[in-house]
Amino acid sequence: DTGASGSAGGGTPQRGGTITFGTTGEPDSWDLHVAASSIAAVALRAVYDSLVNEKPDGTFEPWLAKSWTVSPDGLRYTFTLRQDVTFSDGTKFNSQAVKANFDHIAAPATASRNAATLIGPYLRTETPDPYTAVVVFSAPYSPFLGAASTPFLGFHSPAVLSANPAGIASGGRNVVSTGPFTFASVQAGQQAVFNRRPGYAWAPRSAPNLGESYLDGYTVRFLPTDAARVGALTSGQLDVADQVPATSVAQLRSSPSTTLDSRDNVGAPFTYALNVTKAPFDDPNVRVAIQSAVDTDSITKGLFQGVYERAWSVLTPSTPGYATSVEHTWGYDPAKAKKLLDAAGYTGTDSQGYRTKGGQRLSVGLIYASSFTTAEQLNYHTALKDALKQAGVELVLRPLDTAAVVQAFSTGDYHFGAYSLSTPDGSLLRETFYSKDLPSAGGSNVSRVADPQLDGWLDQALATQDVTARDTLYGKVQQRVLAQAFALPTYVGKRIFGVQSRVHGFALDVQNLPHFERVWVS
Amino acid sequence: MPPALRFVLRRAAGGIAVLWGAVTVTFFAVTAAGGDQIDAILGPDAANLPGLRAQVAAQYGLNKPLIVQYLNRLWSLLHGDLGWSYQRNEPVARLLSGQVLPTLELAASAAVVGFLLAVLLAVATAGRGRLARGLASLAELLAVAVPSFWLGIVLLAVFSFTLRWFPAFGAAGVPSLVLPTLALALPIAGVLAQVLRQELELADSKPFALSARARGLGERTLLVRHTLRHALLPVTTMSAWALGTLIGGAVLVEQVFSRPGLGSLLVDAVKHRDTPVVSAVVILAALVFVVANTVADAMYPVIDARLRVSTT
Amino acid sequence: MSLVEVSGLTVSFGRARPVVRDVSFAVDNGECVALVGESGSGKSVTARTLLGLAGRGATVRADRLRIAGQDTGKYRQRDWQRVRGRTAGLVSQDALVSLDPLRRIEDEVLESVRARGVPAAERRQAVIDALAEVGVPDPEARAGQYPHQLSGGLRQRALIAAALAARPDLLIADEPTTALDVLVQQQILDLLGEIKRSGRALLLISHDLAVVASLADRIAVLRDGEIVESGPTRRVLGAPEHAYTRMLIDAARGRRASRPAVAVGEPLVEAQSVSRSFGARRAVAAASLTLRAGETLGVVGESGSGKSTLARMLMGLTTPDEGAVLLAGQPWSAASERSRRGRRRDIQLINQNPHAAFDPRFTVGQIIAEAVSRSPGSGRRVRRQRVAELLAWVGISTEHADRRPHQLSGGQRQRVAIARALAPRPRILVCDEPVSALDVSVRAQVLDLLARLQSETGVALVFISHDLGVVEQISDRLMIMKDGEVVEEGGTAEVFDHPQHPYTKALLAAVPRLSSDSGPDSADLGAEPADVGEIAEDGQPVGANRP
Amino acid sequence: MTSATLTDRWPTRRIRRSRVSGSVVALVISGLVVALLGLIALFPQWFASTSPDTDDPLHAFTPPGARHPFGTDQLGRDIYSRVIYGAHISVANGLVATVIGVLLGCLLGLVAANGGRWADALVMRATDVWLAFPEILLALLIIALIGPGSTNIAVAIGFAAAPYYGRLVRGQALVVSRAEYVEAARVLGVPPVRYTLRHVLPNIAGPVVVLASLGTGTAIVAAAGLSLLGLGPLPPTPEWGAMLADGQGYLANAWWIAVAPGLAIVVVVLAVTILGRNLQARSIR
Ligand SMILES: Nc1ncnc2c1ncn2[C@@H]1O[C@H](COP(=O)(O)OP(=O)(O)OP(=O)(O)O)[C@@H](O)[C@H]1O
Ligand SMILES: Nc1ncnc2c1ncn2[C@@H]1O[C@H](COP(=O)(O)OP(=O)(O)OP(=O)(O)O)[C@@H](O)[C@H]1O
Ligand SMILES: [Mg+2]
Ligand SMILES: [Mg+2]
Repeated sequence: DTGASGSAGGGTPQRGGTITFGTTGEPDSWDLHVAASSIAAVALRAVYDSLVNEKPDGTFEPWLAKSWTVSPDGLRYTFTLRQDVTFSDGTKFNSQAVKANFDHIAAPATASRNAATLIGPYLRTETPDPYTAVVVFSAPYSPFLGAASTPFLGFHSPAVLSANPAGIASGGRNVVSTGPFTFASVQAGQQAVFNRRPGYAWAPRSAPNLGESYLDGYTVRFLPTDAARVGALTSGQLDVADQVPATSVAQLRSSPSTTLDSRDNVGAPFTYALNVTKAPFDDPNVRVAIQSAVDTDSITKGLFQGVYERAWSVLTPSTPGYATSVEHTWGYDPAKAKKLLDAAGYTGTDSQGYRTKGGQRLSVGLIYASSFTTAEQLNYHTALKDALKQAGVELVLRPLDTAAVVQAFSTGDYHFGAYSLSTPDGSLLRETFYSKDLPSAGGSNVSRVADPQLDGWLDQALATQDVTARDTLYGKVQQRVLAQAFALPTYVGKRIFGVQSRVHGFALDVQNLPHFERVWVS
Repeated sequence: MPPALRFVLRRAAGGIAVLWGAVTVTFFAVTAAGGDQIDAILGPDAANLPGLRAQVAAQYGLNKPLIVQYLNRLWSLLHGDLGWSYQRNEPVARLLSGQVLPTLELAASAAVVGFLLAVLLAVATAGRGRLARGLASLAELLAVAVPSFWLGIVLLAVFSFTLRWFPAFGAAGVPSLVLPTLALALPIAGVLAQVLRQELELADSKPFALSARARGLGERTLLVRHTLRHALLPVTTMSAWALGTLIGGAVLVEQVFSRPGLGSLLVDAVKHRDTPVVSAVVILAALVFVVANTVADAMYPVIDARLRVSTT
Repeated sequence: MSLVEVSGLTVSFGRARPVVRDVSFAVDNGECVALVGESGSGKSVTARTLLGLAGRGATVRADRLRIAGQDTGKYRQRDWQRVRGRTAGLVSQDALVSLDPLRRIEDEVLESVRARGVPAAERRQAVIDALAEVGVPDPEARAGQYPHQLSGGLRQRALIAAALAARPDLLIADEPTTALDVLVQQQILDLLGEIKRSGRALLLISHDLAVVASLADRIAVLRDGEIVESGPTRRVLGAPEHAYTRMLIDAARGRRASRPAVAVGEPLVEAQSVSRSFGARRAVAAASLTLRAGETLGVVGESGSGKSTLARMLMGLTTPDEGAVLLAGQPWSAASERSRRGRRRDIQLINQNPHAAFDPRFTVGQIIAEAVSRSPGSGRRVRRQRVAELLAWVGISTEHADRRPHQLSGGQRQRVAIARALAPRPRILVCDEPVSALDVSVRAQVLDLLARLQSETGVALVFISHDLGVVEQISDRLMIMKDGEVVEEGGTAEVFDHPQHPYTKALLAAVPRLSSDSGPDSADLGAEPADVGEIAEDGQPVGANRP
Repeated sequence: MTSATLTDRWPTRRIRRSRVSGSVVALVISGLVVALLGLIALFPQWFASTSPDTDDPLHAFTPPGARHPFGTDQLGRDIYSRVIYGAHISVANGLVATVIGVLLGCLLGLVAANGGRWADALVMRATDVWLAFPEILLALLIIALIGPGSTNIAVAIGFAAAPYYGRLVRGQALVVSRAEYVEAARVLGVPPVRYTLRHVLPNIAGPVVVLASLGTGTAIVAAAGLSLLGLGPLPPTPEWGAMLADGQGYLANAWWIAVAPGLAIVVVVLAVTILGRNLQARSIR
């Protein structure tokens, strides 16, 4: 765990100063209830508070909620709220504010992209008194505490919500919340500026800084080009660079003025889902052949210069619920791929060296949204294409605009879909392999698996509050997914931050989000 | 009305007509090809929610007859309303206002640097010996052949990543302007220097240069009083071309240097098919072009008296 | 002490043969010396060398080159700058473009005034005076104008003013009248005469002996970079020693052709009071003419008088607004192009600028062959033979057949044009200024060729020119045009000897000619221009519509 | 008469003759280089050492050396071979764009020159508007409408360049059809079809060919630029602009990835430019 390490040391915190944080781009929306991208969460974590705080060990502690209880049927979460919390516009934080916000997330008009998923089978919020909020679900929803600890379920000021909810998306002074910083201004395509919120005093108990932030403010700069971000860090234009590319790690390590702070991604590694409803991926032989045809080890090592590890499972190793038992149960085996494809009937060869069956080329398509695909991912697509070509399988890359990707995902017109997801725990497996969680229903079951066995285990896992039992069930799921080759996990990305040595206390929480209120500069 | 004023007014009217044409063409091109405008507005997740489409169509006026949409567009453009960005959900005018300055800064500094470099190079080498002119024209040819975006990449690799003399990104202050300016200015300087030198030599070989020399004028006086003015005339003609190159080049150079500006905004908008932003930038460019052209046209008679009276 | 003393002057460019070789002459104070010779003979180079402006890459060697008594052998740029303007002023060759088009007249004159060291306060007046001195009317207003607002004559005057304003001891005038119309030419020659009388030395350069004869005290004849003959004007003109000088004198004197009586045949082409306007401008107004087999009709008029437009109407290339052209008695201008096409070979055209009339991609052989193939009954072999025949006839050797037009000299090009015009065996040949662009010696050859052509084939000629001397040599009848109208028509001798119209009179009077005893004292400079109105003082550039 | 025609604004038209590009030696060398490039573009397999898209991840980011003259990229592919194969795509892009531009331009120009006063006015005003958009921006707008990809880029660039050719063709057509040598053919009774074929078209074609050869260089650069913006062909296509875009991300640790394709562009553009200018110098005489 490198989360608290890195640049934590260095004497007593000093007040004052600002830092510049370079990230990969601009959020799709500054309204966390709407936004899909994690950049919004990174930039705004220090502007929003959550009901509860997830600690490094995976347990939760009070934050804006002093305490909470869950009804035995798992349908009702009752939060008792702190009474000293105010929004930066002066509005009091109370149960009405919770209700207004959660209703806003759930409302279809909000067109929420991430928060609506996080809030699960939300029914309503009851407000028996100003400081008690009861969140009611239509079905048991055990991941809710985890969800509530993310900034996506943070709180806008009710004043803003009633006056100008659409304006929140454009950021700046429209964003008003309870956190240790306020959103001062934003310049599209360039940067967003945040200032210290005076009088902040409701940090979670385990936080290193319980009061106002040390920094006067921080600036988030949007720098999509990896090279520019790294260059800016080395030249001192940035204090912290987000998402340092693996290929720059060696160079930055040798630089005395910067340190690196890295975390394995939590959630799903970069994974290719094989659409089992679409021929030839309805044939397990073909799927396993594909799985065996790709040398993820070498590709990952070369492309990322040994900085990233290859993935063994559809969860990353640091995700709660990861099953070490799947390691080394599958992998690159060209002979096996050959045998399986022969068995599947693809025995012919055409002029370009691709396998054929009945004169039909073995050709599959990979769809992706061109505007949301990073260079690293695109490189992996390219490598996959070549690896499959070696096995006689043609891979057609199909970059689409976002709407078309959504369309294809909902109709199932694709062979491969690629994703990497960040979710704090194994519940992700349900989202990605549960039969009802098809993309058209808002889920991420891109493999379109409808497997009674998986469904059964996942249902049980959802219902149980027993962590060990749940992890066992998740283990079974992972084993089956890989044995059936529903998906091809590739590499475990790392979130690598480059930090100037004058910056202290920069650390990521369990959700890989920075807490700027804990940072100070010398 | 004095002829000069009438001339300027006529040019201005022509410019406005061109601009109107540009707006019209963009509008109809966008509507003709833009069946997926609503998809673009709704974005990935909401695109398939049923009622929403009609709602959005109504909100953006996309349900009205084409001609009404067109007139609305003209009307709002007249009021400085450039439309609404689908992708960023913001007025385009506001989006642009934040990005115009860095681009302007870059284009202006590249224009000035390119022009000065060209004049220096041309004056220093015009009419010199074979070697000097050979070297100069080789340099110019190279400058012309090297694409500004690649030049930018090389400059970055050398001066920013290796030598660390200049920052790698951003639009803060003069240091961050140096490399992009060079990348943009050198190719233009190459072309301009070629033209300038040829025109200088051409003017120098004209009979009036001989008679000026025969009057006892020194070389420097001849350059300042006579030949340079002649050489600058075609450069004025080329200002429109240079401007187009500057704007086009800025888009790419900004991308290479991760500079904020219209370029990055535009490219982003193209990728997301945010047609209101794309057409606004394009129209803005056309506006700048038309204004610059009109100014250049109005400059001719100032520089060249032969064009003052229209005898034909 | 001579003002200019040159001996053994040799100028070369690069490694090529020297363009001026072993030239020696001298100009004394108050004297006028003329350098005469055809294009490319090295006149201008010699003149420029006297100012240290021989040109880029020039190598100048001389046994002696003294200006105002000083040896210029060791002169640097700075020393030359002192000589230029102050000791010797230059009125350079291309008068119409020798003033900077971007600057006012006064700015140009001012440069010289300043060089003379006139105090700032008096400069403006000095400029006006300089302009007035050379006879620029209303100098105050003219000073503020740009060259393009001045007629050719005024521009030439302004240029002379700019040269004189520095008060040079010597004025070098390089072809001061070449680009000007006859009447204006006369005025400028008068001005130069005045300058000479005021005691200034003149070095006058021209290709036309007649122009310099009246002014020069001594003449040097240059040919191919060498002085072939020099001496006092009277001697050179009266008793030329060199054959080349004699040819120049012949060309300048003009020879009335003693032509056989005109065979009066059927009218071949007839223009019946044709008119043509371009916009508001009347290019040709109610002109009539008749051309019969075997005769030559000369058409004369100054630039813009409508000669070419008339020719184009005869050719059926421009349709008359009014009137009609008949070809061999049949409608021609009124006929459709389709019906004309077959008859076109009967009437052919030779242009002033043959270069433009050849497709640059074609070789000489191809150009002729195209014309030949239009004539009937020609197999490939016959055609090739005919091409060779035609080229031989106009005196172009067969090796030139593979060249492209730009690889030929001006005279050769015009001959190729004639050969092409002859190919379809026309009955009428319209020649629009066929020799204007050619040198005197070449001009004579082409004119001879045309005369021979006519006597051998009996073709009828329409011969257009602005040069009376040329027309006189070749025409049976003359037509004088002014502003689109035919002002006079008649037999050549009749028109020359008894001109009726005042314009014709003025025109004839203005032609500098050599009488047998020409010299500075007896020069027949002609009378003052008769009442023909000021020419082109209206801001309309003279010669602007010349190709 | 007030301002030069817009065709004049294309700077290359103004460039008459420069020392470097004016000599016969330069003509021969640039001609040979262009021919070699043509060969490379047509038969990359003769020149490349390996296939352009075979990965060798374990040898990713190898600097230039004996085995890989231009080094390897992030997937261990041989950059030299990719540059060679890229010639095929980039040169094709430039040519397709130019052909589109020339065809469209010829259509416009001929309509304007021969279609009467109204057609002329209409076409000229249309090109006015057309030219008011900077080339790259117009191409971007078109791509925003028709989507990215190699072919679309070529179409967009060709479309954006068309008015330049249109103006040139119109001007040429007007000049040539009024030229005295065409008139001379008419005087000889040569029928219109024949003199148009023999004299008019070939003389229009000359300058168009010159401009097209210069324009090909411009088009190749523009196409690479648009690919650099990520609007080009799909990976692993070895298009030069796309390779530049790849390399841009690794400038700090593997500069050679971006350098090689850039150099290739420079060489091609230099060759066609020098060739074009020589042709021009020759045709202006
Ligand atoms: N700067 C120069 N460089 C090279 N050759 C030159 C230069 N100036 C003149 N010449 C050549 O020198 C020769 C003489 O030229 P010059 O101008 O003296 O002739 P000219 O007698 O004045 O003829 P024209 O009557 O046509 O003016 C010509 O062959 C010309 O081509
Ligand atoms: N195609 C045309 N369009 C407009 N004006 C014309 C045209 N052709 C001739 N003109 C005008 O008609 C008048 C007569 O021209 P034309 O060419 O017949 O004169 P010219 O006597 O041949 O003169 P030059 O000696 O200069 O050749 C001139 O003022 C000319 O400007
Ligand atoms: Mg001369
Ligand atoms: Mg004429």
